[in-house]
Amino acid sequence: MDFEFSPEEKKFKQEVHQFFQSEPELCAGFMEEWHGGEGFGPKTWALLRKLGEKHWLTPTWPKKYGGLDLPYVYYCIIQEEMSYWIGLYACIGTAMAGPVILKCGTEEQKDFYLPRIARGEIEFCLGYSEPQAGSDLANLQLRAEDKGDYYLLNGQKTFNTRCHFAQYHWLAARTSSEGPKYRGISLFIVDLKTPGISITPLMTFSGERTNDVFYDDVKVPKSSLVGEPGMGFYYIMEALAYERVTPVGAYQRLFEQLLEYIKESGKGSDPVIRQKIAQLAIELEVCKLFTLNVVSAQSKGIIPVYEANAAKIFITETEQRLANTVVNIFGLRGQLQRDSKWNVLNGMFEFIYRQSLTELIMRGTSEILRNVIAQRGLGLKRR
Amino acid sequence: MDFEFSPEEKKFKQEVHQFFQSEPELCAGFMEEWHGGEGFGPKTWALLRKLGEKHWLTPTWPKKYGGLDLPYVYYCIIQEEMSYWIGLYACIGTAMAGPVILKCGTEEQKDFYLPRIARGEIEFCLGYSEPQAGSDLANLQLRAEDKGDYYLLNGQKTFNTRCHFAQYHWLAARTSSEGPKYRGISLFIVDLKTPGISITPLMTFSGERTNDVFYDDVKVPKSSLVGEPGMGFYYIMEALAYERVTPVGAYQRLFEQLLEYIKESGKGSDPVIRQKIAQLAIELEVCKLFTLNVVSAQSKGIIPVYEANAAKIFITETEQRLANTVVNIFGLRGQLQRDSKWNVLNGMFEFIYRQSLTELIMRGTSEILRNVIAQRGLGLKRR
Amino acid sequence: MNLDLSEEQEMLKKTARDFLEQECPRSLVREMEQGEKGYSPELWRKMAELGWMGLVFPEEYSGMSGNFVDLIILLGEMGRALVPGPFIPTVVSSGLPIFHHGTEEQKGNFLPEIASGELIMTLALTEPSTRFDESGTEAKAQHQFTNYSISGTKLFVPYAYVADWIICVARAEEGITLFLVPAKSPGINLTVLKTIASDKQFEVVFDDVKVPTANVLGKVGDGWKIIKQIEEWSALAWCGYEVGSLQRVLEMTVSYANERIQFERPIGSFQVIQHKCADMLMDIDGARFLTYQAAWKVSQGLAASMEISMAKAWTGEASRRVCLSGHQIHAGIGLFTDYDMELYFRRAKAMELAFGEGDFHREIIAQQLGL
Amino acid sequence: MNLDLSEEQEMLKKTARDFLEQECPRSLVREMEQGEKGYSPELWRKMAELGWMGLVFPEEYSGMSGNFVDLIILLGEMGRALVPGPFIPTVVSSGLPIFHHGTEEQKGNFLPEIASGELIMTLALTEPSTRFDESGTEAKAQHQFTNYSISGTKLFVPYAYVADWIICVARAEEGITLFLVPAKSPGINLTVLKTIASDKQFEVVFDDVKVPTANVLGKVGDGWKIIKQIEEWSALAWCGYEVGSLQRVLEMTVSYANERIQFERPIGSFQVIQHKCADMLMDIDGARFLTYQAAWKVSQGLAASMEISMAKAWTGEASRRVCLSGHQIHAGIGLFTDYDMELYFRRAKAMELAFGEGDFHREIIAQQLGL
Repeated sequence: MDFEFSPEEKKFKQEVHQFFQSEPELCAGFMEEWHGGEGFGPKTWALLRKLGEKHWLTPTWPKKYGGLDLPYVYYCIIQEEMSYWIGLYACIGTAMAGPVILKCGTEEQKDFYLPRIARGEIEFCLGYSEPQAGSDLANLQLRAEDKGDYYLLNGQKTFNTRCHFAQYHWLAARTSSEGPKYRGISLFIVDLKTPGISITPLMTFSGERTNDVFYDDVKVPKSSLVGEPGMGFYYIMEALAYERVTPVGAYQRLFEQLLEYIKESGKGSDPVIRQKIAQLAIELEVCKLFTLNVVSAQSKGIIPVYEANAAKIFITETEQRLANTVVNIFGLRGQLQRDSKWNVLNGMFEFIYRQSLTELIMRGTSEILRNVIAQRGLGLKRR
Repeated sequence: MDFEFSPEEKKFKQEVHQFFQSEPELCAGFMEEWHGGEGFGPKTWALLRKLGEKHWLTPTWPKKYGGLDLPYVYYCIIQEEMSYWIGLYACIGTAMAGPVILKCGTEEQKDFYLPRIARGEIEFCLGYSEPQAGSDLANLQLRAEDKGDYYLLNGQKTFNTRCHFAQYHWLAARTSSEGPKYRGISLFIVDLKTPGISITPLMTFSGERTNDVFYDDVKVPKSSLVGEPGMGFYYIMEALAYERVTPVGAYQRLFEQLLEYIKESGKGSDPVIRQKIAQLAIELEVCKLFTLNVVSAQSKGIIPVYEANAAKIFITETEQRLANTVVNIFGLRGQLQRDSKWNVLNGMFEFIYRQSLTELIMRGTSEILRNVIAQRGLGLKRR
Repeated sequence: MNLDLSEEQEMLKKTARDFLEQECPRSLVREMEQGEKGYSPELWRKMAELGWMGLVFPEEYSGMSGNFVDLIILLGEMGRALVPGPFIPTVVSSGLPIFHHGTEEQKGNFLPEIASGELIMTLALTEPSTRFDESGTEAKAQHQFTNYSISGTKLFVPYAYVADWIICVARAEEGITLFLVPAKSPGINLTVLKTIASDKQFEVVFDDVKVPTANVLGKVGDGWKIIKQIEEWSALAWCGYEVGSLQRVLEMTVSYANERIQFERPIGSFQVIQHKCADMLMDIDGARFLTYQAAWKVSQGLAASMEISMAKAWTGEASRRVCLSGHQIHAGIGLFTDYDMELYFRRAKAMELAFGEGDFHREIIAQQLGL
Repeated sequence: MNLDLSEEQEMLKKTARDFLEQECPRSLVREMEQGEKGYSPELWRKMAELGWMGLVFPEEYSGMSGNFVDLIILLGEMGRALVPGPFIPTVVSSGLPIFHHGTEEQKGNFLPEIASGELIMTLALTEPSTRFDESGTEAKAQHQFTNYSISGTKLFVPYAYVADWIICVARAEEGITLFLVPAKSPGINLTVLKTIASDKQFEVVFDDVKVPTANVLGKVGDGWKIIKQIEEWSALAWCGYEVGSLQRVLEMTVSYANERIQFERPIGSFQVIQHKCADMLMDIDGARFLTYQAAWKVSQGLAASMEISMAKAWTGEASRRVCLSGHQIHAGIGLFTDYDMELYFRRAKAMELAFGEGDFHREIIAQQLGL
């Protein structure tokens, strides 16, 4: 048992920490673009490329594809630091698409996509959700017809968040309507500039842009298919398994800022507020430990299904409670937004109070994840 | 809209209040017997008879059966006062069996049972639950075979709380196994001294005695049947409808005692404790209002199904929170029981901390009741 | 004992609902968030024609002699429709104190104009400390011959931009005093604050603003009593508004849950969704009963400080739970700005903070309990 | 970074579980609740033979040189089986402070006897104020030649009736001091307290009880530092015990939910039951991780005050939530005294209160955070 990193890991963490510390402008620019709601902009791409230069976007990948062949824990260290410094901790390319390509892609796909992902040059956008396929993903209807030379794609995706700046769509489409629904799904990589694709913005109320994506007789080459046809649902699940860690660095940093404010404002002498801050500290510690537990398991090659779900639920629900508690501690000024006079801590907690609702729903609602914990983690019967 | 009682009602409430106030010994004796876990004893019977003399056990019944022909709200006033002074607010005879007899019983049954119920001479015991029929009451298996001259009863009841001191069993038994389960159930009044009935104590961990009741070839006369055969499930539901009010007098009295203790002990200056006490006050107020709402509806002859369930859930869950909060405010001494040196407020909150679990489960678990609120109160679909 | 509305109240409710369903679609609500004024003068005029602004004032002031319960019923419907605008600041935070504490002249000047919809008023109370108690008022009012000169910074002044008059709370030599200040007086400076609800609250800086002594509302130095009343009335008014909002959230959620199919069944048939909805219902019922009870007490002239604080603490916290459950059940679609759910979520937080959140009111309750 | 137990620790855990399943059935637990002693001398002896009482002491004192994590693992198994008896008072609240602060002679006298199971000890700290801080100690120790005379009333002294020695905390002229007092000394009077867990806690009245100066543990007047350590260690020990208990509650509940049929299906297939179980699991995982982290820090000699308070606050509150859900799912059957569920529910409350409930520990955390 060891709740700390090894000396080498600590040293590496320090190195990553210092890198971000030395790039205040890029970090600030990144945050501005990301929290501005439009997603990756020039500052973000610049920062990703710098990380790519150090091979820190894909530290566990083989060196030939731009990685460092490092153990899994190094990846988590980088994620925690990214979360701490810039809030974002993963790209779809590095965390979901890349690993599946690495495992199931053709040699051509590997050579074409992986090095560019590792260098921070390209990004993917998840193409899963549809109007009638949210939690019930297997119900997706976007059709991919095998036309011999190519696939013909028709249908609609929704809530596809990065499509307006990513180069590629990581698309789940129905190639067969025979048999169980989840067996007729295949996975494709689609260049988003392909004719017939149209992207319509959808704005969330935390100011984040996401998109409807329409496929209207879109032709994609056969080489777009990832892995075996009909195996898409399994690849999706597998990709999720790579992306099970929910780093808490961002919350720790927020908590540090909050603590400083509480001390400076004199509110720290209020016994009721002391109780609330202490309770938040406990909950954030539990978040951290849930994450460590997942990292610890993944480091050993174990896929911690229920543990990762528990971490996701607990962390996102804590985030909402945290934001609510803090907004109320701030009182009337708690309602003031980032760009308002008289806001507190730059309005970050007001922003998170809204934005946390997205977190609660993305990557599986708390309801669906609790079902999984009960049935797979505890063995409760389905009927 | 009027959140208070009318002047006449207030006067009546005052009268009932003074009655209990003038009987400290009987009240104390009652509490001792009831919280001692054995249920009705000599003091309880004596108090019930005194109430019976005033016709306050059955104020809404016709005068010919021992009532006062008063509006429903007077019954609720008495219940609140009983709850406030002695914790118990209803007998099975007065609140569930009696009203069904009044509505569906034969003239002989009415003449035989009702006046004795009204005088506080007899009590009934609910005979519903069985080992395999808890929430799923329609699944009950105790068989009543029509043998021409009599019914022959065989089977087991469990969790039948008042059987060791009540004179009669208000028994739900299966008279038919054809058709839907809930249609084969009939209701009987069984003299608990009938040969073949054996009663085995079960002790709950709040020290309350309840019972297993075994029927082994028990013969009961045909006249034991209440209403139509096969209609038992409906009568049970109807009887529940009479007994939908959950008075909160007992909690209000506890809260008054608590408040006094908090003031005297000096704990009232602790801002954290002030918050907790205030929150309990709010929740108890909501309890009171939920109950008023049910009374207000029933007074107009409306059966407030979802409202009564909401009241039951909220009140019993509040009771548990209340007890927990107070035990913790008391600190180490919170764990001390009624008969222990150094206990606080006679250990009542420790007792309620345990006893509230029974309340949460009796008369429908919170889970079942929430299903009903959702489906019948809000119209959510069953499938 | 009777928790029902009277026939007249049912009628008021129905009229209001029908009117607002027609006249205040959610598209208008969003439009008002974007605009400078934050309210629709046309809708305001129509509401005035229905007599809403004068609902609680006597007929002699062109009012309808309604009581606080009537007001809460109306506010519930306004909350249901999320009617934006300075109704509570004008009628509750300004009109009621003028009615109860104004001189005959003040009443005659202000109330009929409020009732006719011609006058918009607001309250400048909170300062940067955002304290709700007396010590929070640091703005100064200096007596100079027949005038007072007011200086200080006020925050969270609703709809100051469109207000004709501001009731400004300031500290005269004799103590806290309320002043009726023309909103366009020289020395007043406005900056809009960007709030979670985009509901047009302002920083209002008073820099040597002169008002005649006749513009004092109530007694000089004795203003805090009035402020406490205003705080209570306004808190309760917001409860009424929010109860209506939450009822609408529940209806939207139940209807979405019954329509949305996943895993080949309506998600409303999943037990967890059902129980969340049941809990929403209980939260809302609790809020409604507490709010009506407090309003009934106010309408009867009974002391209601504790009941109002109970209503405000509960409603504020229940509103967050209810909106959160509503969002969880709506999942993805609820996040979008073309769906109504998020409007209710954002406003719930603004309402919760207005005139004190839970801890503030629990402390009042503790005091009322004699702790 | 590795949250797993070592092979040796897994072995300790397995041995303890197998042993206790055999030797400490719940019938024994109930029997001990009824008896005067509150523990089974036979089971105590067998546990000692397995080396458990000496687990955390060095071999020179007949111990096994285990660390605090090992202790927590063992306590988890004891909590799972609800082992009654003075293990924590003897080993954690008494043995550990003797080991860390005793003289060589004291260590030589006490530790081997503790390790061999021959000696039962307990701690007399709390007084009627039930305060956990220094001001709570009002018992007096008067220096008289080579003796101290101790007088005062101590509450919640576990297993005082069967203890051979009591560590009594009293106020000497120089300040708080710890005294090793033979439990049968003249002037000591015991009254059993009836607790929710029936776990044999006592009022112990010291009336002019004489102990030689050599019986001071640590420095005269400097005892509060030791008490703080004892409080932390004991709080953490109870967390370890409770984590094991809660794990068992969850297992019992899941297995009951999968077996109990209502409405023609196992109740464990109802989504609400599933979600309750999922929440129980998260509560328990949180408690376990916090507890292990704190124990690991203690075992590494790192400062762990904040981590211990986090563990104690969370575990205490989680234990109530978990047991309550367990009871809700067991419904009727869980209420009976021949079913195990209620044992866990009652003990959870006793554990929660022992060495500070949530608010107390949150205040410590606030201090540790620099507030």
